[in-house]
Amino acid sequence: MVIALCLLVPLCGAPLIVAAGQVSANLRETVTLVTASALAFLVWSLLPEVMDGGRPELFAFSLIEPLEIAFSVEPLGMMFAALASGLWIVNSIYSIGYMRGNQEKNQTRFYACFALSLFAAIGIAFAGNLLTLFLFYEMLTLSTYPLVSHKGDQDTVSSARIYLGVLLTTSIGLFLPAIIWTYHVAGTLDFAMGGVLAGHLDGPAVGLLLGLFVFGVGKAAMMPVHRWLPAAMVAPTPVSALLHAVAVVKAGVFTITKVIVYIFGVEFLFSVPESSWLLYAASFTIIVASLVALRQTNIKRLLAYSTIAQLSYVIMAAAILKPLAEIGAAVHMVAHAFGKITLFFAAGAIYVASKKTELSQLAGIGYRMPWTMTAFTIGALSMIGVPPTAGFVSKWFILAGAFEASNYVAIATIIASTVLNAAYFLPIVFSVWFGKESAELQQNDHGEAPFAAVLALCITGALTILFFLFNGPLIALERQVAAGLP
Amino acid sequence: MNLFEVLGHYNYWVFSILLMVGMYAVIARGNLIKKLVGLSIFQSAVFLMYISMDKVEGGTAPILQSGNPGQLYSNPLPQVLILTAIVVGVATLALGLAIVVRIHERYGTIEEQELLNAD
Amino acid sequence: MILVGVAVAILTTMVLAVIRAVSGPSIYDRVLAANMFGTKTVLLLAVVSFIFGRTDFLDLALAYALINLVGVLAVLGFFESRLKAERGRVDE
Amino acid sequence: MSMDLSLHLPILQVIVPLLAAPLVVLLQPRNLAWAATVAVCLLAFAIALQMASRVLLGDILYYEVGGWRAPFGIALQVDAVNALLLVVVSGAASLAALGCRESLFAQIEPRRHPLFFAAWLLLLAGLSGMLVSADAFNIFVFMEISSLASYILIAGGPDRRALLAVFKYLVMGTIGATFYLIGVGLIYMMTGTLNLADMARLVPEVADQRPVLLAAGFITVGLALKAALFPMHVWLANAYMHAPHAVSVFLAACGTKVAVYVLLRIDFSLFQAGNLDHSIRFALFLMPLALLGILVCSAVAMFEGQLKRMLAFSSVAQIGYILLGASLLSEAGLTSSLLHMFNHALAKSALFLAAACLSMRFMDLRIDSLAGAARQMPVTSAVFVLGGLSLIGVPGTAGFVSKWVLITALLEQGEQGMVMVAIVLVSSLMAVAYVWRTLEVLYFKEPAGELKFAEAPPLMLVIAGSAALLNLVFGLMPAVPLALSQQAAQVLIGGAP
Amino acid sequence: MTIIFSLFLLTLLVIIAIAIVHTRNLFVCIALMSIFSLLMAVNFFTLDAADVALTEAAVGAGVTTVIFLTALRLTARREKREGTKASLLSLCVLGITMLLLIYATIDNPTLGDPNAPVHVHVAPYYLEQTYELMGFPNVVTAVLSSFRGYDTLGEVFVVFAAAIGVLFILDARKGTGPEYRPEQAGLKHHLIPKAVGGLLVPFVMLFGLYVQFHGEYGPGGGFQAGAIFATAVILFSLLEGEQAALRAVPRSAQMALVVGGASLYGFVGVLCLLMGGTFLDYSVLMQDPVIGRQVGIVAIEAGVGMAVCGSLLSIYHAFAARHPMEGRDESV
Repeated sequence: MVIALCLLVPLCGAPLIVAAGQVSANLRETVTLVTASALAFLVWSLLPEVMDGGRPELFAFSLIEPLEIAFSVEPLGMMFAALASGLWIVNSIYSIGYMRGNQEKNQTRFYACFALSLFAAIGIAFAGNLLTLFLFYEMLTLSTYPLVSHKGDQDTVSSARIYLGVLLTTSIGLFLPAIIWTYHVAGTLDFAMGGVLAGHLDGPAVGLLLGLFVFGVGKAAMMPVHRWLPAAMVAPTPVSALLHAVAVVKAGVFTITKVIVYIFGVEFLFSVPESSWLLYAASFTIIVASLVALRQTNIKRLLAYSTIAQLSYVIMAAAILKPLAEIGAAVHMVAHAFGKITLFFAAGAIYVASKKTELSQLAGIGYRMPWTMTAFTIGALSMIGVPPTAGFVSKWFILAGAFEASNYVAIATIIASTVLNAAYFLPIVFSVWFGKESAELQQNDHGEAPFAAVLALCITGALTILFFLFNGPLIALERQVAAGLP
Repeated sequence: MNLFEVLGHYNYWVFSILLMVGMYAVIARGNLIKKLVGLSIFQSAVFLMYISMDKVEGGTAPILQSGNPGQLYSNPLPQVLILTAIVVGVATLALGLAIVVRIHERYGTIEEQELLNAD
Repeated sequence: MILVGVAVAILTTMVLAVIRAVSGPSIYDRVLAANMFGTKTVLLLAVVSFIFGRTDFLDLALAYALINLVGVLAVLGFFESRLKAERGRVDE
Repeated sequence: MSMDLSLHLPILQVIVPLLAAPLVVLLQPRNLAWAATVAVCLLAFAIALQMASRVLLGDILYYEVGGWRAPFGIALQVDAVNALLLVVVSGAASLAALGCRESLFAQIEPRRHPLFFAAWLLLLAGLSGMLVSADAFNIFVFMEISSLASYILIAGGPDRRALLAVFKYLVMGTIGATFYLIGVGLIYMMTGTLNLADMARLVPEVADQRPVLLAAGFITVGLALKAALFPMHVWLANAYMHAPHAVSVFLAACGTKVAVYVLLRIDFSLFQAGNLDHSIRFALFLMPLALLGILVCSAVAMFEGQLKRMLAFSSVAQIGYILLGASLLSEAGLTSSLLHMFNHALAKSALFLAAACLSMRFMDLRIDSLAGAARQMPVTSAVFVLGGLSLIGVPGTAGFVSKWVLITALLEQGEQGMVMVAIVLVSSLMAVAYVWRTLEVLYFKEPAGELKFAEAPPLMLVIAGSAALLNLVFGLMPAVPLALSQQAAQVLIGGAP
Repeated sequence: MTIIFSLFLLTLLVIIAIAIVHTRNLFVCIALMSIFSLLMAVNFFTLDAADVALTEAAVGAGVTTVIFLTALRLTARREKREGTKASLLSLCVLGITMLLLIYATIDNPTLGDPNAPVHVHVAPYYLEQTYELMGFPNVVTAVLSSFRGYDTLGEVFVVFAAAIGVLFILDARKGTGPEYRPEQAGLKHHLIPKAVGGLLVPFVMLFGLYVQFHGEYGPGGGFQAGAIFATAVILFSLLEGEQAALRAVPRSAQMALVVGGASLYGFVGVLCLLMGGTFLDYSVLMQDPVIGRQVGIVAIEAGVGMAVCGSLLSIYHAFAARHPMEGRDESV
């Protein structure tokens, strides 16, 4: 029942937003906020039951025997839904400030599509089987396209086409065959604890199927299917936040984690050496993406490559196949979300206030925008994994998992990437606070971004720190996933 | 196989030849009316095939003669079918000609190559 | 037997008509050949009905004769209108 | 006068529209001919539904015209194989006539309405007649009625290129029908009967004789021509493109599928039952052509600039899916094939209805010229989206169900099947590309001038909307068509005509 | 005997067909087509298909030629030169196909073989039962109008479709464009055609009626009668001009014939259905099934005759009454 409401609220929110948009901008934004709050309330109300080991289910209907559209809430999905719905509120607040501050056009379409993409994200989170997940996965791709191409000029549209092309091609060309293959060998697509493939498949085929899944889920941005993410930087900042923190890339790594845990089964994968390539591939992506990030001069592009690296953290963590690492994977999704959304909000706030987009222009900006840059600093520290930020918690778990597995590749990767992260974030932080504004920039007099934007980024910045202190419930929740693993 | 058996298939050979002659006019000729003429020949070939199978040696047209109880009659069924097919052929032809007339009115030509170049 | 002889004779003249119709050279030759061919058909039909002993089919021959006439008239009408159209064009 | 009309349903399905046609010619005022046509189409639709419901319960409706028992007279038979298609045909006729009212009135002068609608009913009657008939020659007669009627309807297109398209269609259609006639003649020559059941009984005795093999060839090629199987599809694209929009809706939904039905019915009941080699030959002929058709025509559709031509090429590709399923010769394959006929009809009618709606506001249906149409016509665009999703085969839409069944059937074939699955997926990707291209223009391209909200007339919108929703309904609840298709596949595999 | 005739006539047929395809003058082509049709008809006659022979002659050689000529008047007279490459290729392909076809027909039953499957399965039933069931001797008519009456119904509607199609495409129903009114239309100013032709018109009509109502006993029936009747009117129109013919049989009357004929056929069928039989089961029309069938057959043959006559006439007039300059595009 609650699940159905969770899906209906954003779905009905979209037309309501459109209708409200005909009346006035204020009403439209009120509707957005109300919808977001209602959704968050509903999702969070499911939390106690799941924490107690309950698995609320909703059977929608059956397509063809035995294919069905069904929903089931388990810890991973719960966490993803709670994260997405919670951040939607913050993001909406931020959007109001950003969109008004930038005087963007087509704002109604923007808010409506946002609601739709949240609908898709919740659907992904609560999907009870691969088919349902796939359906909402595609819906998410489609509903974010208008957001990415929001600006509507030639460059934007061609970048948005790359976004759409990569995501659709990989999902239909690889993900769908993987689903069909799974169905063909296992006879079911339901997510089940311990996986459904054990005993149906062995040897290189497992590695191949895993590959189809990992690269088919383009949203997880494993190299070489990461091209869409930098391309999507043309989107307005709230959309980037949606992509990087709230829904899209999270949906990708969430899907992969879910496939590893509930379709393959951790134990089964562990027993098949052919599947170990995933760890190496993820490590490769982490290192290479970090190196590329090091060379970026544009703030948002740098953040994009940082995201690619961080996503592979999650995949690598999941691929370590140890209980602590699985928890780390889940926690890292949340930790990265808080940190990255803060960074994006800050980047957007800088853009709204001063139209600056390049790293070189940031010198000394900390004194003009103290709130923003404080939050930015917290986010950067969280990316590196410095306590007391959220990033530390998740890295800790992953590292612990890697030690448990005696997986030296993973350990080395984590250490190397932490060094690289520090190498590209710390100079920025340094120059923001201690750099000197160049002469021409001094004439561009500006202060903080609109209040709504600053409020939002302060909230997320605070959350990044608070998560370090109060992460117990989440870890308790995710322990359920790891329970019973070797 | 004696001579009569070989010659007894002559109708079917002619059927094949006419079929291909008609087809040739349809495919290789550029004039639309010529194509319709070809189509007509093409269909006539089929009529010939059907009618050829109705014949019974020593038989006569299937209109019963009261005086001859032992009389053999040819098969009426293919005749009925071909009656229908002839009418169908004429109907198609008339429709085709109407279209050709309209094409000539609106394009000023009924040569395939010129029509293709026109649009 | 005489009927068969007649039939063969008619068939021969039909062949001649066809030769004229195919080889031309002028259009009038062909039209005339076509008309003649129609006439031969009527005759052949009559003879064949006698050979097969189904004289009740003679009315078919009648129909052929009538249709042949209409065909010729249609051809003439065609020429007439062609001629007029061409003349009209010259006048303009 | 006590009589049970339900006994006469099979013949009523044909003669209701057939006999209404001459009466419609007499109706001159402009709305009257249309209204009468719609009424008759709906009546035919009701009859088809009634029969389908009885077939679903396991009935086979059998009817002997003129009271002569088969094989001496002509018999009609409605079973699972044709019941679903009868619903499609009569449904498409009703939907197109209802949903394109304004478009028709804009494209056909009122003076010509009575003739046009008479031809419309003749097309419906011809297609229904082909479907219900259990007599090989009778199928030819009704094939010709439907062909002539469709030539007339297409020639009603406003552009002069419609005439060229229809001439090509006429020539190829006649060749196809004549080939079929030759094939029937050859079988008749060897068996002495025209009744399909009787033929099925007698053909195995002479199955290895050359005329029967020749007949199989002629019938397959002839019907493939009619069905626009690649590469015999050249007539189709321009015919659909230049036809009046209503006619495109009608024909795209069911025009070629009836020919596919005849092909399957005759092939499975006559040739495959009697000749083991034949099934291999049939598969070897159809499968490569179907696969090539899927790939080539999807690719052509990707680069086609005209909306309706693009949809037409996609139709040819979809015919490929239908025949690919059939060429597997398995129950699952046939199920997918029959189900796809139904589902594709749903998707294509929604798409062409959307095109008709668009044409009410946009003179030119080149894709590029539709920029920003979604702002002007949001409902129409939404219909297009739904239809497009169904065409792609997105889960939740009707198109997915049949594609899924097809893929399952392909996987049963082992390694070879895997390759074909890959082709199906690649072509789905192409479908994404060509559907998306249009959607992008509709939704995200800046219009040249200021566009105000101006939707198509309400009736058209309502019908187009319901057609689109049907895609969802049958995507989410495919039980009935699926059950009928499964029954039909069993009937066909069983060899009973 | 038959084989000898066939050898002769069919060889001529092939020659004519090749000549037809070869000639570039479309008018000659049509003239040869009429020879082709006549030859075909004679062939049918020697193959014992008297009814088909009559139809082929009336429809194929008569009406088709006339319609071709009227269409030719509205289009071009000569075919232009076309590319030879494609035609050479198709010639080869078609030649090979032809040889294959000939090879494949070797298994066909020999011409006239009384034991061929066609002669032993369904046909004997018709030959044996017709007299008993229908009370008249023409088996072809019996099969056409009763055993396979449903096919014939379809055929009537094919003709109907052709008529409405031609009218629709040429849009001639209300005479939109300039009506074709040459001052001296027709051949009435030529003495011989007028004298002979004018005399013949009533006889042709009479003959048409005879064919219509004698159809149960000799070759003939609705189709042939309709075609012959239409021929008579066409003859009249050739002699007296389009206008006179249209005055005699106006367009509305032609349409009424088409609609009436088709409806009559359908009506009889539905009547059978309403009286408790199946569709087109005439035996229920009267107390005595044989009489009932005869009544039904006469009625539907009348319907066929009307529909065919009306259709052919409206098709003919749609072409013949059209001005060569009518409906032109400005651009052309």
